[in-house]
Amino acid sequence: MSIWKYSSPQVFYPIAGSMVPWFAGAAAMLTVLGLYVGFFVAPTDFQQGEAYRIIFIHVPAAWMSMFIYLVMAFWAGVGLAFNTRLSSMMAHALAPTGALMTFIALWTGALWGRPTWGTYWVWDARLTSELILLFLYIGYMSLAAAIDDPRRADKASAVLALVGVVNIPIIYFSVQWWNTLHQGASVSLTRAPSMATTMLTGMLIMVFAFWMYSIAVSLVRLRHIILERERNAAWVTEIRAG
Amino acid sequence: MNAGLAQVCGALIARDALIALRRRADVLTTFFFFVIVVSLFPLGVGPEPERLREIAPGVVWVAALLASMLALGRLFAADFADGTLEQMALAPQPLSVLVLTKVAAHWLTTGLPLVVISPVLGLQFGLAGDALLVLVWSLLIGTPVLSLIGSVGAALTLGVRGGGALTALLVLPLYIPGLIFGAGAVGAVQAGLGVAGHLSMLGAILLLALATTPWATAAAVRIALE
Amino acid sequence: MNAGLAQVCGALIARDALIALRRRADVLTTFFFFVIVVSLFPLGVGPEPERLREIAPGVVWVAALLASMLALGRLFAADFADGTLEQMALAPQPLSVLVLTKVAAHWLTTGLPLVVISPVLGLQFGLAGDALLVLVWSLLIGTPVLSLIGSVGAALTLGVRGGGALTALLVLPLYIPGLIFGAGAVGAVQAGLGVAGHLSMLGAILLLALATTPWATAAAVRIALE
Amino acid sequence: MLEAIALCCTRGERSLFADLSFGLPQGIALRVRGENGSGKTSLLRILAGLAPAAGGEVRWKGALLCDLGEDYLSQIVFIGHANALKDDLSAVENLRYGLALSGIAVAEAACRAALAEDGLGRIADLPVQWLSQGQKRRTALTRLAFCRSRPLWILDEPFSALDGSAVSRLAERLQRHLGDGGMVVFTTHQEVPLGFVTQGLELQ
Amino acid sequence: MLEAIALCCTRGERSLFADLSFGLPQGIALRVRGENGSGKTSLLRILAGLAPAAGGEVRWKGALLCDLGEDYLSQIVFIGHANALKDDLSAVENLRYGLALSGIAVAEAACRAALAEDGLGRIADLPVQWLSQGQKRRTALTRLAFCRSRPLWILDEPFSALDGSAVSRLAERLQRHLGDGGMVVFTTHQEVPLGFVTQGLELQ
Ligand code: HEM
Ligand SMILES: Nc1ncnc2c1ncn2[C@@H]1O[C@H](COP(=O)(O)OP(=O)(O)OP(=O)(O)O)[C@@H](O)[C@H]1O
Ligand SMILES: Nc1ncnc2c1ncn2[C@@H]1O[C@H](COP(=O)(O)OP(=O)(O)OP(=O)(O)O)[C@@H](O)[C@H]1O
Ligand SMILES: [Mg+2]
Ligand SMILES: [Mg+2]
Repeated sequence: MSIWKYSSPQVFYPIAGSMVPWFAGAAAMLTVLGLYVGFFVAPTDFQQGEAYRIIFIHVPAAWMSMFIYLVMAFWAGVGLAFNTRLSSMMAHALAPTGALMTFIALWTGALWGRPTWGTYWVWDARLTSELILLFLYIGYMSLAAAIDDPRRADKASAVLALVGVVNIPIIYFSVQWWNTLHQGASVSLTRAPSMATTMLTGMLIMVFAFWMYSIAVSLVRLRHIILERERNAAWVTEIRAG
Repeated sequence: MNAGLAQVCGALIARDALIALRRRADVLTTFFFFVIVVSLFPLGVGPEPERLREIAPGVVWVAALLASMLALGRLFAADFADGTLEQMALAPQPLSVLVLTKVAAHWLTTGLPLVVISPVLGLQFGLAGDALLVLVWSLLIGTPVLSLIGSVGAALTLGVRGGGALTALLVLPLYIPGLIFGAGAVGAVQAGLGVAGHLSMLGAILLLALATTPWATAAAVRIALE
Repeated sequence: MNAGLAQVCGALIARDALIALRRRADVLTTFFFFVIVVSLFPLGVGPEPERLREIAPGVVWVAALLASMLALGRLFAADFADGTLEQMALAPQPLSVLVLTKVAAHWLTTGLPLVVISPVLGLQFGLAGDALLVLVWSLLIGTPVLSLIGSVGAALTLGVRGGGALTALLVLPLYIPGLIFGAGAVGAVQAGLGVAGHLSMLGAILLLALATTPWATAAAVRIALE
Repeated sequence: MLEAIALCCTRGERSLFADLSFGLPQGIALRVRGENGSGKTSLLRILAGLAPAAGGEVRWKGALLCDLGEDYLSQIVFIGHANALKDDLSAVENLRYGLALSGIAVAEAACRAALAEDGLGRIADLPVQWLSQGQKRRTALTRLAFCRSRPLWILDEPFSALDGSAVSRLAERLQRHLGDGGMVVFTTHQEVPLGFVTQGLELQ
Repeated sequence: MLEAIALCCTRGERSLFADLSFGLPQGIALRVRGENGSGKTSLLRILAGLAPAAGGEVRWKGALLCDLGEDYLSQIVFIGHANALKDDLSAVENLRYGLALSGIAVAEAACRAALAEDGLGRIADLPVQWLSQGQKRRTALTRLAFCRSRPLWILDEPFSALDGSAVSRLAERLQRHLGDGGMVVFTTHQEVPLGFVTQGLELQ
């Protein structure tokens, strides 16, 4: 009971509300700090000059894109197993942020590719699998959107999310697999070692910044979903009233 | 109280647009299907930019072909199953016009989006500026042809289980001229040749399709209803 | 008088086979669709033999992918519409097994024919003997994977309008690993490399799919029936 | 007004009915009776011009259907076994666009009112796919409220899935239509209390 | 045998019925009444275990449905609005495979005999898509002839589209089943002459 009580939208709604400012604040501060380290402290890269600084956006976004999917699938699965409405709503709240992160990773990556590879897009395994991830997020959201009955939408999209989890390891290891197919060298990996500690710290700070941001935004979205779903519940109408 | 032809067609478009809106997912999926299919090829064919650039026009066009073919399933099938088509045939307006209207609405929701996104996909395959432009033009003239021809196939296979695949079988061959001239145009500009010839051929095909297919489709619909 | 699981599954396969027989058109169309799509590419891409040989594995595999995806429409949709699926869910046998049986029947009528014809198409693209052999093997292991993964998508989109395209959107991304290893195997043998790695990866994927998808599909079916 | 002369209908090798003749004057309802599979639906579809007869002819005001074409279609309403409703649209939208399709322009408010009158007020805005069997049927039948200007109504099993009150409401509507000099051709297996006399046509 | 305890059913925001309780002893037929959209079909689907109830529980011989799972399914027959017939198969084939699917193996001859008994002899080999509305429904109902060993029959609008003789034949079949100690839960809007007393359940 003690834990389960938080699985009630009514209980969680105000809690989420009170948490949002903290995460938002943390996100803001970390972003400022991270960008400062990234753009003023971290030295210019001897190979790439300034272009490499995209890494401070790119890598955090890329990591979050994968991490968020796992979390989303987890909550969706919980919702499917225990029929807890809140966890399904949580999954739905996470999806758009995950898609956004994926998109940012793709976008910044593409921008980065221009100076380093001389082209916006290469059918490198990592790029491709990241693209698949984007498609999965889109599929998840489209399926949820295509079904009118919320309860059915929750369950159906949950099944999809769980099946899609298979793709995450694929993203991570696709590099090796691809190399066994074609010799398209994945820049991401080769560059990783040659990374100055300041870069690394700046990058990690940005990772936490993105993390906080994702949580904050998801919570806000979650509150909207709760209001939308529970709109005839007594407590919601009270909130609306006062 | 009795409405004129224009009004009826207006209502028909409005209705289909509304359904498309309700089923946003629907419209988007044709769109994403197109994107995904195009993206599949580099995976199968391998990432060499040079080779990709060469096959780009063919791939994009074939993908457009398949996407608009998949979308045909939504052109009449549902209306047939739930009896709406029956009511259309009973409407005191020429069926061919009503059919044409439906096809137009269908193109707006399925064909047009493909045209809009095509440049991005072209970029992925490393097409140059002028090639991109021609690609867009060829699709802009070509996709309506696909919808028109497709409508005949869709109507012919009404009430036949597995219609989807059968439609494919019927219409794909008819799509081929469009494919040849469409992809040909892009290929030509890549090879530094003129494209006017190809595009005007496409235009001619479009006019021909506009003039003939509505009647054929209407006839096919009536047959399906007998 | 009460029949065991084996008997029920037998009846299910017999029934689907009989329907496929009545609807020969259906089976043939998936098949011809495959053939046509593959044959479209030389038209779009141009006739250079060298280039064709290079893109052959990718094209054949993508076509197989699209063909078996198109066929998904026939996997559950009809049974759902006419209430048969309801009866399946009410059958006193584990639904996941029944589902698996249906997928098997589906593969026999849609996947297998593709495997059988693939060498001919490979020849069209000028593939060498060993490459042809690998192509057949890769498809033989790969197409069941496509059917299994597809079944999840098909079940998830039951009763959802625009099912066809939505299914595509859901399953195509999941098909990609299969595509990579399948086409990769053929590419590898063309490049004179070993193929054991690719094929065993495909096999692993098949086992994974066999172990997991039936449950997912069964769950999706139950959800659709609620 | 409506005349059938020596109609024949064959399905496959089987002949359902042969040289069937009848006339339907204004203000009269024709109830087509017959056991399952006797050919009622087939007959109604022929009368609506949806399917051709194997033999014989159908005349409207003395002219052949095939000659009249759209002029005839603007005189009739046909509601078959299928409801012709779009699952994704609400009852109101379905009614509105359904009517527009058959050339009758109606304001949304009017549709809403008509639905409310038929006791469908509270579900008027739900997607039809959520409605119950009977609610769907009733939504399909509501269009009749706007078709009083069309003399000939052809209804196949209109009462199926309707609850008691809906049945009597429909019966009244038919009666009113007949009173206005309209004509109704319908089939039903249920013994429904009709407030009007019907001319029977037995198929076997 | 069958017990419903404080069942609730909500669709969207709407609650169809709440805290509905009843018990069904052997040999009794339960007729679920209610106007269109009152929740009859929803209730029947819950009883068949196809849809979960929003609240409350269903017990069979004292055990919960969810615990019984397939043991329960092998005790019931459910025939809904949909006929579960394959258009491309003949009536015989449909009957045979339909039964096999629900775990009842029957010889073709037996199926043919059963169809003939229900007056469908001459159309037994036509593809179902050619059959008339009522013939389809009757084909679907014929499976009951082989389900006498299953105590609980759940039938949604079984009489719809049936002609007079078919209705009485079905009524007799139900009566016989009840006589054998079976149970029937059904809905119908028609006033059909049933040869047995039914326990009524009114939904509003
Ligand atoms: C659209 C293009 C790109 C995409 C989709 C993409 C995707 C990803 C993903 C998913 C990751 C995180 C996975 C991991 O850390 O193993 C990642 C990390 C990384 N990417 Fe990219 N990338 C792209 C382009 C680039 C480019 C052009 C560069 C540099 C020239 C680059 C450099 C890196 C680096 C250094 C990492 C961190 C690797 C590590 O330390 O783990 N990426 N990228
Ligand atoms: N191809 C065919 N070969 C033989 N008989 C056919 C064929 N197609 C249809 N039929 C028969 O034609 C009849 C169709 O009749 P119809 O649907 O008009 O019946 P109905 O009077 O409407 O019956 P119901 O009361 O059940 O609606 C059925 O008896 C059917 O068996
Ligand atoms: N998502 C939803 N939101 C609101 N109401 C809904 C929703 N889904 C279904 N309903 C309502 O639930 C009811 C479904 O009832 P059901 O189909 O069980 O009726 P029924 O008693 O079988 O009616 P009939 O006699 O017409 O068959 C309908 O009134 C329908 O309007
Ligand atoms: Mg009939
Ligand atoms: Mg009902």
